Amino acid sequence: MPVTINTAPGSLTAVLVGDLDHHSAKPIRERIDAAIAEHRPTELVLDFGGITFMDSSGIGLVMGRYRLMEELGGKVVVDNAPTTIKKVMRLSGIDKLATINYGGADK
Amino acid sequence: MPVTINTAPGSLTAVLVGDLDHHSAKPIRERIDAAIAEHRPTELVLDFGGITFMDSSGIGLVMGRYRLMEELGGKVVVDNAPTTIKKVMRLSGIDKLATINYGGADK
Amino acid sequence: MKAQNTMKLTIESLSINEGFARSVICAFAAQLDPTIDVLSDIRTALSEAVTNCVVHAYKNGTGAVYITAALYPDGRIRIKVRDKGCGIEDLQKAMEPLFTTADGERAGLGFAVMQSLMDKVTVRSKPGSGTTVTLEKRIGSTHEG
Amino acid sequence: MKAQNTMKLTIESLSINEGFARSVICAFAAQLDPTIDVLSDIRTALSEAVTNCVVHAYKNGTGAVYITAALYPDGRIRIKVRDKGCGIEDLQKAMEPLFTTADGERAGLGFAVMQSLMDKVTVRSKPGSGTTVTLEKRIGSTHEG
Ligand SMILES: Nc1ncnc2c1ncn2[C@@H]1O[C@H](COP(=O)(O)OP(=O)(O)O)[C@@H](O)[C@H]1O
Ligand SMILES: Nc1ncnc2c1ncn2[C@@H]1O[C@H](COP(=O)(O)OP(=O)(O)O)[C@@H](O)[C@H]1O
Repeated sequence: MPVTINTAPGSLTAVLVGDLDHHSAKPIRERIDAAIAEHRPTELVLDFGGITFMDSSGIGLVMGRYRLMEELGGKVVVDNAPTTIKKVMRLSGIDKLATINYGGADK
Repeated sequence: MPVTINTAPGSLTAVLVGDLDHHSAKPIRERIDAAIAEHRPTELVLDFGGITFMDSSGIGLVMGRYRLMEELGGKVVVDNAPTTIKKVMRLSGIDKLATINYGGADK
Repeated sequence: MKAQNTMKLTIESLSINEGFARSVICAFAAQLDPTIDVLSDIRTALSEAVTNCVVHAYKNGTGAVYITAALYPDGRIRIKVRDKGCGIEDLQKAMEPLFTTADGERAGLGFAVMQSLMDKVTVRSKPGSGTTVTLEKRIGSTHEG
Repeated sequence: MKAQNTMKLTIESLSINEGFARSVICAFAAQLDPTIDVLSDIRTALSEAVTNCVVHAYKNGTGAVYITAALYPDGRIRIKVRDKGCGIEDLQKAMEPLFTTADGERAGLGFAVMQSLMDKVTVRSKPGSGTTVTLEKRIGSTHEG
Protein backbone atom coordinates (compact mmCIF):
# COMPACT_ATOMS: atom_id res chain seq x y z
CA MET A 1 0.00 0.00 0.00
CA PRO A 2 1.50 3.34 -1.04
CA VAL A 3 2.20 5.93 1.65
CA THR A 4 3.13 9.48 0.80
CA ILE A 5 4.74 11.60 3.49
CA ASN A 6 4.34 15.39 3.42
CA THR A 7 5.95 17.67 5.96
CA ALA A 8 5.25 21.23 7.09
CA PRO A 9 6.81 23.03 10.07
CA GLY A 10 5.81 21.00 13.15
CA SER A 11 3.44 18.83 11.19
CA LEU A 12 3.79 15.54 9.33
CA THR A 13 1.11 14.14 7.03
CA ALA A 14 0.96 10.51 5.88
CA VAL A 15 -1.39 9.95 2.94
CA LEU A 16 -2.59 6.33 2.77
CA VAL A 17 -4.13 4.72 -0.28
CA GLY A 18 -5.73 1.25 -0.55
CA ASP A 19 -6.66 -1.44 1.97
CA LEU A 20 -5.41 -0.91 5.51
CA ASP A 21 -5.19 -4.38 7.01
CA HIS A 22 -2.67 -6.54 8.87
CA HIS A 23 -0.85 -7.22 5.58
CA SER A 24 -0.32 -3.58 4.69
CA ALA A 25 0.02 -2.17 8.22
CA LYS A 26 3.64 -3.14 8.81
CA PRO A 27 5.29 -1.29 5.88
CA ILE A 28 3.04 1.72 6.51
CA ARG A 29 4.01 1.80 10.17
CA GLU A 30 7.70 1.60 9.33
CA ARG A 31 7.48 4.45 6.81
CA ILE A 32 5.59 6.70 9.22
CA ASP A 33 7.77 5.93 12.24
CA ALA A 34 10.94 6.63 10.28
CA ALA A 35 9.50 9.99 9.19
CA ILE A 36 8.48 10.83 12.76
CA ALA A 37 11.96 9.98 14.05
CA GLU A 38 13.46 12.23 11.41
CA HIS A 39 11.13 15.24 11.66
CA ARG A 40 9.87 15.02 15.26
CA PRO A 41 6.57 16.80 14.46
CA THR A 42 4.10 17.94 17.12
CA GLU A 43 1.20 16.94 14.92
CA LEU A 44 0.81 13.72 12.94
CA VAL A 45 -1.95 13.80 10.31
CA LEU A 46 -3.07 10.46 8.90
CA ASP A 47 -4.92 11.18 5.68
CA PHE A 48 -7.37 8.29 5.24
CA GLY A 49 -9.05 9.81 2.15
CA GLY A 50 -7.79 7.05 -0.11
CA ILE A 51 -8.49 4.17 2.25
CA THR A 52 -10.70 1.52 0.67
CA PHE A 53 -10.88 -0.84 3.63
CA MET A 54 -9.90 -0.93 7.28
CA ASP A 55 -10.21 -3.47 10.06
CA SER A 56 -8.86 -3.53 13.63
CA SER A 57 -5.30 -3.62 12.27
CA GLY A 58 -5.94 0.00 11.31
CA ILE A 59 -6.95 0.75 14.88
CA GLY A 60 -3.68 -0.81 16.00
CA LEU A 61 -1.84 1.50 13.63
CA VAL A 62 -3.57 4.65 14.87
CA MET A 63 -3.22 3.55 18.51
CA GLY A 64 0.50 2.88 18.09
CA ARG A 65 1.08 6.26 16.44
CA TYR A 66 -0.95 7.92 19.21
CA ARG A 67 1.38 6.43 21.83
CA LEU A 68 4.45 7.48 19.89
CA MET A 69 3.22 11.07 19.43
CA GLU A 70 2.22 11.21 23.10
CA GLU A 71 5.82 10.50 24.04
CA LEU A 72 6.87 13.41 21.84
CA GLY A 73 4.21 15.62 23.43
CA GLY A 74 2.33 15.74 20.10
CA LYS A 75 -1.08 14.68 18.83
CA VAL A 76 -2.68 12.60 16.12
CA VAL A 77 -5.38 13.66 13.65
CA VAL A 78 -7.09 11.30 11.22
CA ASP A 79 -8.41 13.21 8.22
CA ASN A 80 -10.91 12.26 5.50
CA ALA A 81 -11.84 8.95 7.10
CA PRO A 82 -14.40 7.10 4.96
CA THR A 83 -17.70 6.70 6.79
CA THR A 84 -17.58 2.93 6.25
CA ILE A 85 -14.87 2.68 8.92
CA LYS A 86 -16.83 4.75 11.45
CA LYS A 87 -18.21 1.66 13.25
CA VAL A 88 -14.75 0.21 13.79
CA MET A 89 -13.36 3.59 14.88
CA ARG A 90 -16.17 4.17 17.41
CA LEU A 91 -15.95 0.71 18.89
CA SER A 92 -12.26 1.13 19.61
CA GLY A 93 -12.61 4.34 21.58
CA ILE A 94 -9.71 5.73 19.54
CA ASP A 95 -11.91 8.73 18.76
CA LYS A 96 -11.39 9.81 22.36
CA LEU A 97 -7.61 9.92 21.93
CA ALA A 98 -7.21 11.19 18.40
CA THR A 99 -9.29 13.64 16.36
CA ILE A 100 -11.15 11.76 13.63
CA ASN A 101 -12.54 13.81 10.76
CA TYR A 102 -14.85 11.96 8.40
CA GLY A 103 -15.46 12.80 4.79
CA GLY A 104 -13.40 10.29 2.84
CA ALA A 105 -13.89 8.57 -0.49
CA ASP A 106 -17.15 6.71 0.04
CA LYS A 107 -19.04 9.34 2.00
CA MET B 1 -28.44 -9.28 -16.92
CA PRO B 2 -30.66 -6.45 -18.10
CA VAL B 3 -31.67 -6.31 -21.76
CA THR B 4 -33.36 -3.27 -23.25
CA ILE B 5 -35.17 -3.69 -26.55
CA ASN B 6 -35.55 -0.70 -28.90
CA THR B 7 -37.40 -0.91 -32.19
CA ALA B 8 -37.33 1.21 -35.35
CA PRO B 9 -39.00 0.38 -38.69
CA GLY B 10 -37.39 -2.86 -39.90
CA SER B 11 -34.78 -2.81 -37.16
CA LEU B 12 -34.60 -4.17 -33.64
CA THR B 13 -31.88 -3.25 -31.15
CA ALA B 14 -31.07 -5.23 -28.00
CA VAL B 15 -28.88 -3.35 -25.53
CA LEU B 16 -27.00 -5.72 -23.23
CA VAL B 17 -25.38 -4.72 -19.94
CA GLY B 18 -23.14 -6.83 -17.70
CA ASP B 19 -21.51 -10.24 -18.01
CA LEU B 20 -22.59 -12.32 -21.01
CA ASP B 21 -21.97 -15.92 -19.98
CA HIS B 22 -23.86 -19.21 -19.90
CA HIS B 23 -25.75 -18.04 -16.80
CA SER B 24 -27.06 -14.85 -18.35
CA ALA B 25 -27.43 -16.07 -21.95
CA LYS B 26 -30.72 -17.90 -21.55
CA PRO B 27 -32.89 -15.03 -20.31
CA ILE B 28 -31.27 -12.67 -22.85
CA ARG B 29 -31.98 -15.11 -25.68
CA GLU B 30 -35.59 -15.47 -24.60
CA ARG B 31 -36.12 -11.71 -24.46
CA ILE B 32 -34.57 -11.14 -27.87
CA ASP B 33 -36.33 -14.05 -29.59
CA ALA B 34 -39.71 -12.95 -28.28
CA ALA B 35 -39.07 -9.44 -29.64
CA ILE B 36 -37.96 -10.84 -33.01
CA ALA B 37 -41.10 -12.99 -33.22
CA GLU B 38 -43.22 -9.95 -32.49
CA HIS B 39 -41.52 -7.37 -34.71
CA ARG B 40 -39.98 -9.54 -37.47
CA PRO B 41 -37.19 -7.04 -38.20
CA THR B 42 -34.80 -7.33 -41.16
CA GLU B 43 -31.93 -6.12 -39.02
CA LEU B 44 -31.04 -7.20 -35.50
CA VAL B 45 -28.55 -4.95 -33.71
CA LEU B 46 -26.89 -6.36 -30.59
CA ASP B 47 -25.45 -3.43 -28.68
CA PHE B 48 -22.53 -4.82 -26.68
CA GLY B 49 -21.41 -1.42 -25.38
CA GLY B 50 -22.28 -2.33 -21.81
CA ILE B 51 -20.81 -5.83 -21.88
CA THR B 52 -18.25 -6.38 -19.14
CA PHE B 53 -17.38 -9.98 -19.97
CA MET B 54 -18.06 -12.54 -22.70
CA ASP B 55 -17.02 -16.13 -23.28
CA SER B 56 -18.08 -18.66 -25.92
CA SER B 57 -21.64 -18.61 -24.56
CA GLY B 58 -21.83 -15.15 -26.14
CA ILE B 59 -20.70 -16.62 -29.45
CA GLY B 60 -23.50 -19.15 -29.12
CA LEU B 61 -25.94 -16.30 -28.57
CA VAL B 62 -24.80 -14.36 -31.63
CA MET B 63 -24.65 -17.53 -33.74
CA GLY B 64 -28.17 -18.53 -32.73
CA ARG B 65 -29.57 -15.07 -33.54
CA TYR B 66 -27.71 -15.14 -36.86
CA ARG B 67 -29.48 -18.38 -37.79
CA LEU B 68 -32.84 -17.01 -36.73
CA MET B 69 -32.39 -13.78 -38.71
CA GLU B 70 -31.17 -15.75 -41.71
CA GLU B 71 -34.49 -17.60 -41.74
CA LEU B 72 -36.26 -14.26 -41.78
CA GLY B 73 -33.97 -13.04 -44.57
CA GLY B 74 -32.42 -10.50 -42.24
CA LYS B 75 -28.98 -9.80 -40.80
CA VAL B 76 -27.17 -9.33 -37.50
CA VAL B 77 -24.95 -6.44 -36.45
CA VAL B 78 -22.96 -6.36 -33.21
CA ASP B 79 -22.27 -2.78 -32.16
CA ASN B 80 -19.84 -1.28 -29.64
CA ALA B 81 -18.15 -4.58 -28.86
CA PRO B 82 -15.43 -4.12 -26.22
CA THR B 83 -11.99 -4.89 -27.63
CA THR B 84 -11.40 -7.42 -24.83
CA ILE B 85 -13.80 -9.82 -26.57
CA LYS B 86 -12.11 -9.44 -29.97
CA LYS B 87 -10.01 -12.61 -29.54
CA VAL B 88 -13.05 -14.74 -28.80
CA MET B 89 -15.02 -13.18 -31.67
CA ARG B 90 -12.22 -13.75 -34.21
CA LEU B 91 -11.61 -17.32 -33.17
CA SER B 92 -15.25 -18.22 -33.72
CA GLY B 93 -15.43 -16.96 -37.30
CA ILE B 94 -18.68 -15.23 -36.36
CA ASP B 95 -17.19 -12.02 -37.80
CA LYS B 96 -17.65 -13.58 -41.25
CA LEU B 97 -21.39 -13.99 -40.69
CA ALA B 98 -22.31 -10.90 -38.74
CA THR B 99 -20.92 -7.38 -38.81
CA ILE B 100 -18.92 -6.71 -35.65
CA ASN B 101 -18.18 -3.08 -34.80
CA TYR B 102 -15.72 -2.52 -31.97
CA GLY B 103 -15.55 0.49 -29.73
CA GLY B 104 -17.21 -0.58 -26.48
CA ALA B 105 -16.60 0.28 -22.86
CA ASP B 106 -13.01 -0.74 -22.31
CA LYS B 107 -11.55 0.36 -25.60
CA MET C 1 -33.05 -24.55 6.38
CA LYS C 2 -31.24 -25.82 3.31
CA ALA C 3 -28.60 -23.50 1.85
CA GLN C 4 -29.25 -22.22 -1.66
CA ASN C 5 -25.55 -22.08 -2.37
CA THR C 6 -22.38 -23.07 -0.59
CA MET C 7 -18.66 -22.73 -1.17
CA LYS C 8 -15.46 -23.94 0.41
CA LEU C 9 -12.16 -22.11 0.13
CA THR C 10 -8.80 -23.27 1.45
CA ILE C 11 -5.95 -20.78 1.57
CA GLU C 12 -2.52 -20.55 3.12
CA SER C 13 -2.07 -18.37 6.19
CA LEU C 14 -0.11 -15.73 4.27
CA SER C 15 -0.95 -12.12 5.02
CA ILE C 16 -1.42 -11.42 1.31
CA ASN C 17 -4.41 -13.78 1.41
CA GLU C 18 -6.27 -11.56 3.89
CA GLY C 19 -7.29 -9.32 0.99
CA PHE C 20 -7.92 -12.29 -1.29
CA ALA C 21 -10.29 -13.85 1.26
CA ARG C 22 -12.17 -10.55 1.51
CA SER C 23 -12.61 -10.40 -2.26
CA VAL C 24 -13.92 -13.96 -2.31
CA ILE C 25 -16.47 -13.43 0.43
CA CYS C 26 -17.70 -10.22 -1.21
CA ALA C 27 -18.15 -11.95 -4.58
CA PHE C 28 -20.04 -14.80 -2.93
CA ALA C 29 -22.23 -12.66 -0.66
CA ALA C 30 -23.10 -10.47 -3.66
CA GLN C 31 -25.48 -13.23 -4.75
CA LEU C 32 -27.87 -12.12 -1.99
CA ASP C 33 -27.83 -8.51 -3.25
CA PRO C 34 -26.54 -6.92 -0.04
CA THR C 35 -26.22 -3.19 0.47
CA ILE C 36 -22.71 -1.72 0.35
CA ASP C 37 -22.81 -1.18 4.13
CA VAL C 38 -23.71 -4.79 4.84
CA LEU C 39 -21.04 -6.03 2.45
CA SER C 40 -18.53 -3.81 4.21
CA ASP C 41 -19.50 -5.31 7.60
CA ILE C 42 -19.06 -8.85 6.30
CA ARG C 43 -15.70 -8.30 4.70
CA THR C 44 -14.43 -6.55 7.81
CA ALA C 45 -15.55 -9.38 10.11
CA LEU C 46 -14.10 -11.99 7.73
CA SER C 47 -10.85 -10.04 7.58
CA GLU C 48 -10.58 -10.18 11.39
CA ALA C 49 -11.16 -13.93 11.50
CA VAL C 50 -8.67 -14.69 8.71
CA THR C 51 -6.08 -12.30 10.14
CA ASN C 52 -6.31 -14.12 13.48
CA CYS C 53 -5.33 -17.36 11.72
CA VAL C 54 -2.34 -15.64 10.13
CA VAL C 55 -1.23 -13.79 13.27
CA HIS C 56 -2.17 -16.13 16.11
CA ALA C 57 -3.12 -19.66 15.01
CA TYR C 58 0.00 -20.26 12.96
CA LYS C 59 2.23 -17.68 14.60
CA ASN C 60 5.35 -19.78 14.12
CA GLY C 61 4.82 -20.69 10.47
CA THR C 62 2.06 -21.10 7.95
CA GLY C 63 -0.87 -23.47 7.75
CA ALA C 64 -4.18 -23.91 6.03
CA VAL C 65 -7.19 -21.67 6.63
CA TYR C 66 -10.52 -23.28 5.76
CA ILE C 67 -13.33 -20.90 4.89
CA THR C 68 -16.83 -22.14 4.14
CA ALA C 69 -19.83 -19.99 3.37
CA ALA C 70 -23.49 -20.75 2.86
CA LEU C 71 -26.30 -18.55 1.58
CA TYR C 72 -29.82 -19.24 2.83
CA PRO C 73 -33.13 -18.49 1.10
CA ASP C 74 -34.16 -16.25 4.00
CA GLY C 75 -31.26 -13.93 3.17
CA ARG C 76 -28.71 -15.08 5.74
CA ILE C 77 -25.06 -15.80 5.17
CA ARG C 78 -23.12 -18.14 7.45
CA ILE C 79 -19.34 -18.15 7.26
CA LYS C 80 -16.96 -20.50 9.03
CA VAL C 81 -13.25 -19.77 9.38
CA ARG C 82 -11.32 -22.76 10.69
CA ASP C 83 -7.66 -23.34 11.42
CA LYS C 84 -5.63 -26.24 12.79
CA GLY C 85 -3.34 -23.93 14.68
CA CYS C 86 -2.45 -23.42 18.33
CA GLY C 87 -5.97 -22.94 19.64
CA ILE C 88 -7.10 -20.59 22.41
CA GLU C 89 -6.46 -21.41 26.08
CA ASP C 90 -8.90 -19.02 27.72
CA LEU C 91 -11.70 -18.22 25.29
CA GLN C 92 -13.54 -15.82 27.60
CA LYS C 93 -10.45 -13.72 28.11
CA ALA C 94 -9.58 -13.86 24.40
CA MET C 95 -12.94 -12.35 23.51
CA GLU C 96 -12.61 -9.39 25.87
CA PRO C 97 -12.09 -6.13 23.99
CA LEU C 98 -8.47 -4.92 24.03
CA PHE C 99 -7.14 -8.31 25.15
CA THR C 100 -4.33 -9.56 22.96
CA THR C 101 -1.53 -12.08 23.35
CA ALA C 102 0.41 -10.59 20.46
CA ASP C 103 3.21 -8.17 20.97
CA GLY C 104 3.41 -5.05 18.91
CA GLU C 105 0.49 -3.51 17.19
CA ARG C 106 -2.52 -5.77 17.60
CA ALA C 107 -5.40 -3.78 19.09
CA GLY C 108 -7.08 -6.77 20.72
CA LEU C 109 -10.31 -5.81 18.99
CA GLY C 110 -10.73 -8.56 16.40
CA PHE C 111 -13.49 -10.43 18.23
CA ALA C 112 -15.13 -7.17 19.32
CA VAL C 113 -15.29 -6.02 15.69
CA MET C 114 -16.75 -9.35 14.54
CA GLN C 115 -19.38 -9.20 17.27
CA SER C 116 -20.36 -5.65 16.52
CA LEU C 117 -20.64 -6.16 12.75
CA MET C 118 -22.29 -9.59 12.57
CA ASP C 119 -25.60 -10.83 14.00
CA LYS C 120 -24.04 -13.88 15.59
CA VAL C 121 -20.46 -14.94 16.34
CA THR C 122 -19.54 -18.35 17.72
CA VAL C 123 -16.03 -19.46 18.61
CA ARG C 124 -14.98 -23.02 19.30
CA SER C 125 -11.37 -23.76 20.11
CA LYS C 126 -9.20 -26.56 21.44
CA PRO C 127 -5.67 -25.71 22.54
CA GLY C 128 -3.22 -27.54 20.34
CA SER C 129 -5.72 -28.47 17.66
CA GLY C 130 -7.34 -25.34 16.32
CA THR C 131 -10.12 -22.80 16.26
CA THR C 132 -13.40 -22.39 14.38
CA VAL C 133 -15.12 -19.01 14.17
CA THR C 134 -18.67 -18.94 12.83
CA LEU C 135 -20.08 -15.64 11.60
CA GLU C 136 -23.71 -15.14 10.71
CA LYS C 137 -25.63 -12.20 9.33
CA ARG C 138 -28.86 -11.43 7.56
CA ILE C 139 -27.77 -9.64 4.45
CA GLY C 140 -30.58 -9.78 1.92
CA SER C 141 -34.31 -9.44 1.82
CA THR C 142 -36.26 -12.65 2.28
CA HIS C 143 -36.84 -14.50 -0.96
CA GLU C 144 -40.02 -16.37 -1.68
CA GLY C 145 -40.09 -19.95 -0.41
CA MET D 1 9.26 -25.11 -8.88
CA LYS D 2 7.50 -24.52 -5.57
CA ALA D 3 4.35 -22.40 -5.72
CA GLN D 4 4.51 -19.11 -3.84
CA ASN D 5 0.81 -19.30 -3.09
CA THR D 6 -1.97 -21.82 -3.64
CA MET D 7 -5.71 -21.93 -3.13
CA LYS D 8 -8.49 -24.48 -3.38
CA LEU D 9 -12.10 -23.59 -4.07
CA THR D 10 -15.04 -25.97 -4.13
CA ILE D 11 -18.32 -24.73 -5.58
CA GLU D 12 -21.61 -26.23 -6.67
CA SER D 13 -22.26 -26.59 -10.40
CA LEU D 14 -24.85 -23.81 -10.41
CA SER D 15 -24.70 -21.37 -13.30
CA ILE D 16 -24.66 -18.44 -10.89
CA ASN D 17 -21.25 -19.67 -9.72
CA GLU D 18 -19.69 -19.16 -13.15
CA GLY D 19 -19.38 -15.47 -12.37
CA PHE D 20 -18.32 -16.16 -8.79
CA ALA D 21 -15.51 -18.44 -9.96
CA ARG D 22 -14.33 -15.73 -12.36
CA SER D 23 -14.18 -13.18 -9.54
CA VAL D 24 -12.18 -15.57 -7.38
CA ILE D 25 -9.60 -16.35 -10.03
CA CYS D 26 -9.17 -12.65 -10.84
CA ALA D 27 -8.64 -11.77 -7.18
CA PHE D 28 -6.09 -14.57 -6.82
CA ALA D 29 -4.22 -13.92 -10.07
CA ALA D 30 -4.04 -10.22 -9.16
CA GLN D 31 -1.23 -11.15 -6.76
CA LEU D 32 1.07 -11.54 -9.78
CA ASP D 33 0.21 -8.03 -11.05
CA PRO D 34 -1.11 -9.11 -14.45
CA THR D 35 -2.14 -6.66 -17.15
CA ILE D 36 -5.87 -6.21 -17.72
CA ASP D 37 -5.60 -8.14 -21.00
CA VAL D 38 -3.96 -11.13 -19.37
CA LEU D 39 -6.48 -11.09 -16.53
CA SER D 40 -9.25 -11.05 -19.12
CA ASP D 41 -7.75 -14.09 -20.88
CA ILE D 42 -7.56 -16.03 -17.63
CA ARG D 43 -11.07 -15.30 -16.49
CA THR D 44 -12.44 -16.17 -19.91
CA ALA D 45 -10.61 -19.53 -20.01
CA LEU D 46 -11.68 -20.30 -16.44
CA SER D 47 -15.25 -19.40 -17.30
CA GLU D 48 -15.23 -21.94 -20.16
CA ALA D 49 -13.89 -24.71 -17.92
CA VAL D 50 -16.37 -24.05 -15.12
CA THR D 51 -19.28 -23.67 -17.54
CA ASN D 52 -18.44 -27.08 -19.00
CA CYS D 53 -18.87 -28.61 -15.55
CA VAL D 54 -22.26 -26.93 -15.18
CA VAL D 55 -23.48 -27.71 -18.70
CA HIS D 56 -21.88 -31.07 -19.51
CA ALA D 57 -20.32 -32.84 -16.53
CA TYR D 58 -23.40 -32.65 -14.34
CA LYS D 59 -25.98 -32.17 -17.05
CA ASN D 60 -28.65 -34.09 -15.16
CA GLY D 61 -28.20 -32.41 -11.80
CA THR D 62 -25.62 -30.58 -9.77
CA GLY D 63 -22.30 -31.66 -8.34
CA ALA D 64 -19.09 -30.24 -6.96
CA VAL D 65 -16.56 -28.32 -9.04
CA TYR D 66 -13.04 -28.32 -7.60
CA ILE D 67 -10.84 -25.41 -8.60
CA THR D 68 -7.23 -25.17 -7.51
CA ALA D 69 -4.79 -22.47 -8.46
CA ALA D 70 -1.10 -21.98 -7.85
CA LEU D 71 1.12 -18.96 -8.43
CA TYR D 72 4.79 -19.54 -9.23
CA PRO D 73 7.74 -17.21 -8.58
CA ASP D 74 8.51 -17.13 -12.31
CA GLY D 75 5.15 -15.45 -12.92
CA ARG D 76 3.07 -18.45 -14.00
CA ILE D 77 -0.40 -19.36 -12.84
CA ARG D 78 -1.63 -22.95 -13.03
CA ILE D 79 -5.35 -23.60 -12.60
CA LYS D 80 -7.07 -26.96 -12.33
CA VAL D 81 -10.81 -27.38 -12.79
CA ARG D 82 -12.00 -30.84 -11.80
CA ASP D 83 -15.41 -32.46 -11.75
CA LYS D 84 -16.72 -35.91 -10.84
CA GLY D 85 -19.28 -35.82 -13.63
CA CYS D 86 -19.98 -37.90 -16.72
CA GLY D 87 -16.54 -37.62 -18.28
CA ILE D 88 -15.71 -37.37 -21.98
CA GLU D 89 -15.93 -40.42 -24.28
CA ASP D 90 -13.88 -39.13 -27.22
CA LEU D 91 -11.49 -36.45 -26.04
CA GLN D 92 -10.01 -35.71 -29.45
CA LYS D 93 -13.43 -35.06 -30.94
CA ALA D 94 -14.50 -33.03 -27.91
CA MET D 95 -11.60 -30.67 -28.40
CA GLU D 96 -12.35 -29.96 -32.05
CA PRO D 97 -13.63 -26.44 -32.60
CA LEU D 98 -17.40 -26.27 -33.12
CA PHE D 99 -17.94 -29.79 -31.79
CA THR D 100 -20.60 -29.93 -29.09
CA THR D 101 -22.79 -32.64 -27.61
CA ALA D 102 -25.21 -30.12 -26.15
CA ASP D 103 -28.40 -29.18 -27.87
CA GLY D 104 -29.37 -25.58 -28.19
CA GLU D 105 -26.94 -22.76 -28.04
CA ARG D 106 -23.51 -24.11 -27.16
CA ALA D 107 -21.02 -22.96 -29.78
CA GLY D 108 -18.64 -25.89 -29.30
CA LEU D 109 -15.81 -23.42 -28.78
CA GLY D 110 -15.04 -23.83 -25.08
CA PHE D 111 -11.82 -25.79 -25.52
CA ALA D 112 -10.79 -23.69 -28.53
CA VAL D 113 -11.13 -20.53 -26.44
CA MET D 114 -9.14 -22.05 -23.56
CA GLN D 115 -6.38 -23.08 -25.97
CA SER D 116 -6.19 -19.73 -27.68
CA LEU D 117 -6.09 -17.72 -24.44
CA MET D 118 -3.81 -19.86 -22.28
CA ASP D 119 -0.23 -21.01 -22.86
CA LYS D 120 -1.02 -24.64 -22.09
CA VAL D 121 -4.25 -26.62 -21.75
CA THR D 122 -4.33 -30.24 -20.62
CA VAL D 123 -7.49 -32.34 -20.35
CA ARG D 124 -7.74 -35.69 -18.59
CA SER D 125 -11.06 -37.45 -18.51
CA LYS D 126 -12.53 -40.83 -17.63
CA PRO D 127 -16.06 -41.58 -18.79
CA GLY D 128 -18.24 -42.11 -15.75
CA SER D 129 -15.83 -40.61 -13.27
CA GLY D 130 -14.96 -37.09 -14.31
CA THR D 131 -12.76 -34.58 -16.03
CA THR D 132 -9.79 -32.44 -15.06
CA VAL D 133 -8.80 -29.42 -17.13
CA THR D 134 -5.44 -27.81 -16.40
CA LEU D 135 -4.82 -24.27 -17.59
CA GLU D 136 -1.46 -22.59 -17.48
CA LYS D 137 -0.25 -19.13 -18.38
CA ARG D 138 2.62 -16.80 -17.70
CA ILE D 139 0.96 -13.71 -16.34
CA GLY D 140 3.53 -11.67 -14.49
CA SER D 141 7.09 -10.62 -14.88
CA THR D 142 9.69 -12.92 -13.38
CA HIS D 143 10.40 -12.19 -9.75
CA GLU D 144 13.81 -12.52 -8.23
CA GLY D 145 14.71 -16.01 -7.00
N1 LIG E 1 -7.53 -18.35 15.36
C1 LIG E 1 -6.90 -18.13 16.54
N2 LIG E 1 -5.98 -19.03 16.99
C2 LIG E 1 -5.34 -18.83 18.18
N3 LIG E 1 -5.57 -17.77 18.98
C3 LIG E 1 -6.47 -16.86 18.59
C4 LIG E 1 -7.18 -16.98 17.37
N4 LIG E 1 -8.01 -15.93 17.24
C5 LIG E 1 -7.84 -15.18 18.35
N5 LIG E 1 -6.90 -15.73 19.17
C6 LIG E 1 -6.49 -15.23 20.51
O1 LIG E 1 -7.45 -14.28 20.96
C7 LIG E 1 -6.84 -13.01 21.24
C8 LIG E 1 -7.81 -11.89 20.92
O2 LIG E 1 -8.09 -11.85 19.54
P1 LIG E 1 -8.66 -10.54 18.85
O3 LIG E 1 -9.82 -10.04 19.64
O4 LIG E 1 -8.92 -10.86 17.43
O5 LIG E 1 -7.49 -9.47 19.00
P2 LIG E 1 -6.04 -9.41 18.32
O6 LIG E 1 -6.07 -10.22 17.06
O7 LIG E 1 -5.82 -7.97 18.04
O8 LIG E 1 -5.08 -9.98 19.32
C9 LIG E 1 -5.60 -13.03 20.38
O9 LIG E 1 -4.62 -12.15 20.86
C10 LIG E 1 -5.16 -14.48 20.48
O10 LIG E 1 -4.50 -14.76 21.70
N1 LIG F 1 -16.29 -31.17 -17.92
C1 LIG F 1 -16.85 -31.88 -18.93
N2 LIG F 1 -17.54 -33.01 -18.66
C2 LIG F 1 -18.10 -33.74 -19.67
N3 LIG F 1 -18.04 -33.40 -20.96
C3 LIG F 1 -17.37 -32.28 -21.31
C4 LIG F 1 -16.76 -31.46 -20.31
N4 LIG F 1 -16.17 -30.43 -20.95
C5 LIG F 1 -16.41 -30.59 -22.25
N5 LIG F 1 -17.13 -31.70 -22.50
C6 LIG F 1 -17.53 -32.23 -23.81
O1 LIG F 1 -16.75 -31.61 -24.81
C7 LIG F 1 -17.57 -30.94 -25.76
C8 LIG F 1 -16.89 -29.72 -26.31
O2 LIG F 1 -16.71 -28.77 -25.26
P1 LIG F 1 -16.49 -27.24 -25.60
O3 LIG F 1 -15.41 -27.12 -26.63
O4 LIG F 1 -16.28 -26.53 -24.32
O5 LIG F 1 -17.85 -26.76 -26.29
P2 LIG F 1 -19.33 -26.59 -25.70
O6 LIG F 1 -19.24 -26.40 -24.21
O7 LIG F 1 -19.85 -25.37 -26.37
O8 LIG F 1 -20.09 -27.84 -26.07
C9 LIG F 1 -18.85 -30.69 -25.02
O9 LIG F 1 -19.95 -30.52 -25.89
C10 LIG F 1 -18.97 -31.93 -24.13
O10 LIG F 1 -19.48 -33.02 -24.87
